Amino acid sequence: MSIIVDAGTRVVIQGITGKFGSYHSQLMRDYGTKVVAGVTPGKGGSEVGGIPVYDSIAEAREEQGAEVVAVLVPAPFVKDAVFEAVDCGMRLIVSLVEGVPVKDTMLTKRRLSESDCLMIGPNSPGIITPGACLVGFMPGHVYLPGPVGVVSRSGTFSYQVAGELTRLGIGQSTCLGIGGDPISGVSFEDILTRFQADEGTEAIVLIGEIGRTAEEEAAAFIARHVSKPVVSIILGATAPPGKQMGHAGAIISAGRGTYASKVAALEEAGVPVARTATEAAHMVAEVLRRN
Amino acid sequence: MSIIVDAGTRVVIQGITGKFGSYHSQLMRDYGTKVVAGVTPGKGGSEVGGIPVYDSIAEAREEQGAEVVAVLVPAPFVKDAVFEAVDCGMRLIVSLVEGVPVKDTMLTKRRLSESDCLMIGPNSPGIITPGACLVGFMPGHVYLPGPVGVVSRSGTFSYQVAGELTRLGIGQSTCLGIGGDPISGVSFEDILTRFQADEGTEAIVLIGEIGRTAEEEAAAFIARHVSKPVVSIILGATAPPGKQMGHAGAIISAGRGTYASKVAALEEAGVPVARTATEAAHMVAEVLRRN
Amino acid sequence: MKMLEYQAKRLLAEYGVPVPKGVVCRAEGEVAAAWQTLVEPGALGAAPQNLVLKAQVPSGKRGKGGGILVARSAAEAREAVTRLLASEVCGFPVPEVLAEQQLPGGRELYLSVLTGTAPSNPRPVVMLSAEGGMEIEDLAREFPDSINAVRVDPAYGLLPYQARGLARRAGLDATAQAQLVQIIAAAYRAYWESDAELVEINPLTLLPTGGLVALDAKVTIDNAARHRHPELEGARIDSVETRAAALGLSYVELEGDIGLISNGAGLTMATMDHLALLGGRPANFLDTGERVLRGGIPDGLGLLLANPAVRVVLINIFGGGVRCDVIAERIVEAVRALPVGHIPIVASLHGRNDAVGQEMLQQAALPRVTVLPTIEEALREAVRLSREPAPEEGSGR
Amino acid sequence: MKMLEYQAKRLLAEYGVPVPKGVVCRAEGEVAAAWQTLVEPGALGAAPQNLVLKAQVPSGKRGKGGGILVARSAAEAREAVTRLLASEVCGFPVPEVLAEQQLPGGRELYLSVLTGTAPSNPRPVVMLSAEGGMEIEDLAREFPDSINAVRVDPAYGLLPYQARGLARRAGLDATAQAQLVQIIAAAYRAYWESDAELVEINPLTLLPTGGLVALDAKVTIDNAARHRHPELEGARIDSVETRAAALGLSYVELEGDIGLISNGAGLTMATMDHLALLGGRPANFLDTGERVLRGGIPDGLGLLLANPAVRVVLINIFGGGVRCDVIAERIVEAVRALPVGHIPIVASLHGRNDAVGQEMLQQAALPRVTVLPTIEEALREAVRLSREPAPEEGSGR
Repeated sequence: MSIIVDAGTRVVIQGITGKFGSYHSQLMRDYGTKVVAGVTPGKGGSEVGGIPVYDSIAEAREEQGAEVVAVLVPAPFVKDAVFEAVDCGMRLIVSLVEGVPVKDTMLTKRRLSESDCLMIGPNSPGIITPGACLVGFMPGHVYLPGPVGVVSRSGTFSYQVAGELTRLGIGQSTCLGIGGDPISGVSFEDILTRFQADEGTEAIVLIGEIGRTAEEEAAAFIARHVSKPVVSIILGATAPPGKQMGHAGAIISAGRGTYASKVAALEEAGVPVARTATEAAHMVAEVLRRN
Repeated sequence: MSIIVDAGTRVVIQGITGKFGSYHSQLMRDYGTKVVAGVTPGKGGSEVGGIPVYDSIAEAREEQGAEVVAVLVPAPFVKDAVFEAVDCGMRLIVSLVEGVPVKDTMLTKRRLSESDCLMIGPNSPGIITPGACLVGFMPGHVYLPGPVGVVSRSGTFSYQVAGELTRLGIGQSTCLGIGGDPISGVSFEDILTRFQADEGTEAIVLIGEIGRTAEEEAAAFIARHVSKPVVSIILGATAPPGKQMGHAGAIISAGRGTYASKVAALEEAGVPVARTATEAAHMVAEVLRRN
Repeated sequence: MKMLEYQAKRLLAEYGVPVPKGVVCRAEGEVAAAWQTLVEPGALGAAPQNLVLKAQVPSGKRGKGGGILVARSAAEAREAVTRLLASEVCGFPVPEVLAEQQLPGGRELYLSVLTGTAPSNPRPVVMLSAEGGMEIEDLAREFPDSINAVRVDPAYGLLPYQARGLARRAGLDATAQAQLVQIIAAAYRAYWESDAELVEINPLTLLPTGGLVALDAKVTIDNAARHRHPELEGARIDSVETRAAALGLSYVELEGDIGLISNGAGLTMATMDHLALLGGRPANFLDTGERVLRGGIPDGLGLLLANPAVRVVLINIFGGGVRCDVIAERIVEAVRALPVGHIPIVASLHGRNDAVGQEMLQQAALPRVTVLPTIEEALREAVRLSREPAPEEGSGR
Repeated sequence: MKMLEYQAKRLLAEYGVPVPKGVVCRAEGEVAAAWQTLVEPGALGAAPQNLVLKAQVPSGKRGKGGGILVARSAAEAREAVTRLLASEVCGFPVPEVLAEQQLPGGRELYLSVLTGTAPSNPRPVVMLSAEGGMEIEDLAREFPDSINAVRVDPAYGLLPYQARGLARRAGLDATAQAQLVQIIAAAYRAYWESDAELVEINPLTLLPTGGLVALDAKVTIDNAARHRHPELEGARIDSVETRAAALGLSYVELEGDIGLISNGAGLTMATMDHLALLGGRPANFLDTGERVLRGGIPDGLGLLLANPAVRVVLINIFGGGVRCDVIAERIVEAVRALPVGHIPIVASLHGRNDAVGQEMLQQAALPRVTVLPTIEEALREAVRLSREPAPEEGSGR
């Protein structure tokens, strides 16, 4: 069991003929993902490694039944790609590129709120249901099918956490990064709701970061709506206040979104907070043993 | 019985301290309308003829329970007034001013589609439920309570039609003008639906104009959804094609929205088309006799 | 407000739409300089250079109306401009002539952005046809499949994927297609930022050298938005219609002999229609709109009496917000201020305070004004007067 | 990208926000002209004229840091500028000094527009406080009731009624209130059209003569949107951070001695946190982001080795899309290209193809590089090395 993507998910790669796009579509295919189409305006009719390329997402949807778009176009073009995907009725957008202007994401999110489409990202590492479907950058061999859902603001660190879980023999139902930008599509709450409802998920790992208040809000949500055990880790315990850590990522200022406030909120919601990936994995093992 | 406004309707006048606004708020009050407040930014705390004035619609709503806004500010400020009214949850906006930029109305309408608020206008003569409530410019003495609903794109000509009905002793349930601009808030269909559902309305007069296709669409709607008798009149039989008649009003071009196409559509829907106001009134009398 | 061709092209060029090089000539003496600027440097290589001279009038049919001439020499150009400036094209005088380099012909496309008024969801519409050079109505009839359109959500504007989707169907090579995407985006921006009702580029021509150029362009600006565009003030066209518009009145000149003043576009059309039913022929459509009290009556009378075709004036007012007694006052003042004349005036006043207003007009006992109690009687009287032989009074116009 | 004060004021002035008259001095010689332009004409009447000289550094605390001086004569001004240009304020060198007319004091307001990031409904937020002149954090603590905010729907922009609603609560007279409405609208437009993350005017001062003036201003532009704003290119601040940003890297200098290169902001923070748990002190935060393959390793090493505080470099990469064997190659190339030096490097490579990558690094047998199988071991080794006494090798820095 899993959330959002599974072995039947049909994916179109927006930007497939770029170096980045063709490389990653190959990796996803190697993992077993049904990459059924690619899109590059002006390259319709060609193919990349046997995958048919179209001029528009609408055509990829029409002709190949694609329902999920992985966005791998350069950052300045992401807004257009996402609007196209929403307008033509795609179910899910996985927006993988970093460096998307925040204003573009704000408008994108406004548009998404008028539709039923879900967006993961931007600046997301993607989503993986181990053994079934990878839409993103995750190193597949690090993952193992199993009962733990992982949701993260960080990309690479979430791979490390998954790797630690796998090292302990603990598999994952679905792992995804909601994206490291100031504004993201799906929220922690959206994903927690789905993990809570998913029969295949027995425990949840939530990886947060300093800055903003997404973790505080997630903690309040967990207290009210999540009965499954949750383990968390917050990155940036030692980051100095007022400094921006990473492209458009974490920034703390003035008591909002500090490490301490996040840890306090989570602990109050009954969520233990680990300090390292290894510690988090061991906490999950413990939690699963108890259940 | 009536639609949209009745004796209990509580109205706030946006732009009440202007010459236009104060004059019309007095006329509406004289007719019996519950004008409970006025709004003019910067004039909050004053009053106009005993009507309290506020700085914002939100305050007028809060303090006087206003639910309907009559917009009487100069045309360049109408967009702002309408957004304010929608944002603070008013039920109905009657936008009376002519000369509102079409782009403003387009954006306004986009905003309205995201809310439950109804807008009549812009460039509407208003709405009147004879003997109960007038929000607009109609000359009240011309109207008589009774069983005929009147919906019109024209302003002054609709007064004439009401006058002809009244001369024959036929009263009106509610009369309103949807506005003469290229883009209007409520459509003929919105109003026809309400007249069809209103127990007090036994027959409907639809006053159309050349240009655009609102009448053709109304005809198709009547054929399917309106069982009450409808009488119509289309203005502009003799207007030369390609010329713009009135501020932002009727323009015919290229077979779209011609007099002939509208008359044909209405007659096909079983709606007789009168040629003059007097003829329309007599047709209504006939229709009511038959029922 | 309809812009003239050169005004429309100037606007589009500011947004990045390629247009032919051109110079506006307002007098014969300016032609030589235009010829030098546009032709002598041989800007288009060794090909023989012609100049196209286009009368700047707001009509789409000026080609057939003799308003477009081609000159192969400076002398021919001077002669053509002189001829055009002295002529009338499609009923308009020609104060300005646009001199443009004649470009080699090529495939012609059609592109426009206009305000879609579908009641349920009014939005800007971008239309592109792989065929061009004819009116959109003819295109729609002859090549309906060639026309593609996208609707734009005004909250977000035209998106690049929409422009690409249109451009893709024009059957151009990759370079021209990419240029077309830019032109579509530029036309949309020009439309949106100028509060236009219509931006039309027709033909949008593919030159043999590969580039796309707007050979002709029409732009109509929403009159109601003019206050936001002081930069477009220079773009007004002087005509009776615009002079009326400047007075806040809607005026359209027609073929008949009954001068008509009414308040509200619908009532004015209704009055025209009714006059026609009674055998009358309106000379114009004059809607005072809400200026019925603010100069509408005297300004309207002034416009009508300046039209030699008018044989009778009909004032048909239905007072809603405005009171008929106040209107009656305005009519009395306006008529008293007129020069003594022989054009009779029929007045019909209804609505708020109509009994008072009618009474006041009667009392004023103006010799040229007839007041009648019902609209139908007033219309019949106006038609009757329009058929009377012209009186032979001493005072001329 | 944080703009300097004068850059921010120039931007805001373009949108119609009133700012004090000022001149930027980059050398002592420019002060005399500034004095003449700003003071000698007695622009503010007969009052004695002072000049305020402000060090242009990207810190909100430069007032306390000695970065703001007042001069009562041309000589004082020259002296002050000379002093500032030679000093360091809040840790920054001072390449530029803004000379401004000193305006008479008055009530101080606070105004800002920033990107609200509430997950469910992220929107621009306009904040106004009737108190100003202190940091917003202090305002929020001391005068929480003085702060009002409105959220703007990005589909429609800030509406005048929203600006009026804010301005009304500032307790100004009608004229100043009307001016405040204009300033709020201008600040919003500047924010939106420049892709800003923050526009802050603090204090927004009410002069005794009645007008509002932006005495100080901060503008931060979204780095990701810089490609849309060539007009802002001149506004970059030169610092290690911006040099790193120009290389596509995120770099923040810290106080410790372990130079850290990692890929991804989260992983980099996690590594910092873990180092701290083990008793280590990172000298910096260096996130290669997706440039881990495109120059991230050599550029990052270059930046770190230029920092004299760094005693050991830790490279902690977790390969997702990128393959560890390719990263290993890059590390080998980069290290071989370095000048011979005594700074040890500890590498931890995990993720895609990690076994191959680790093996390759081992095989390369680089004398200064240690490769360890787990992240924890690598971190421990880096901490250990950071505590060793500095070696006495011949090659200095």
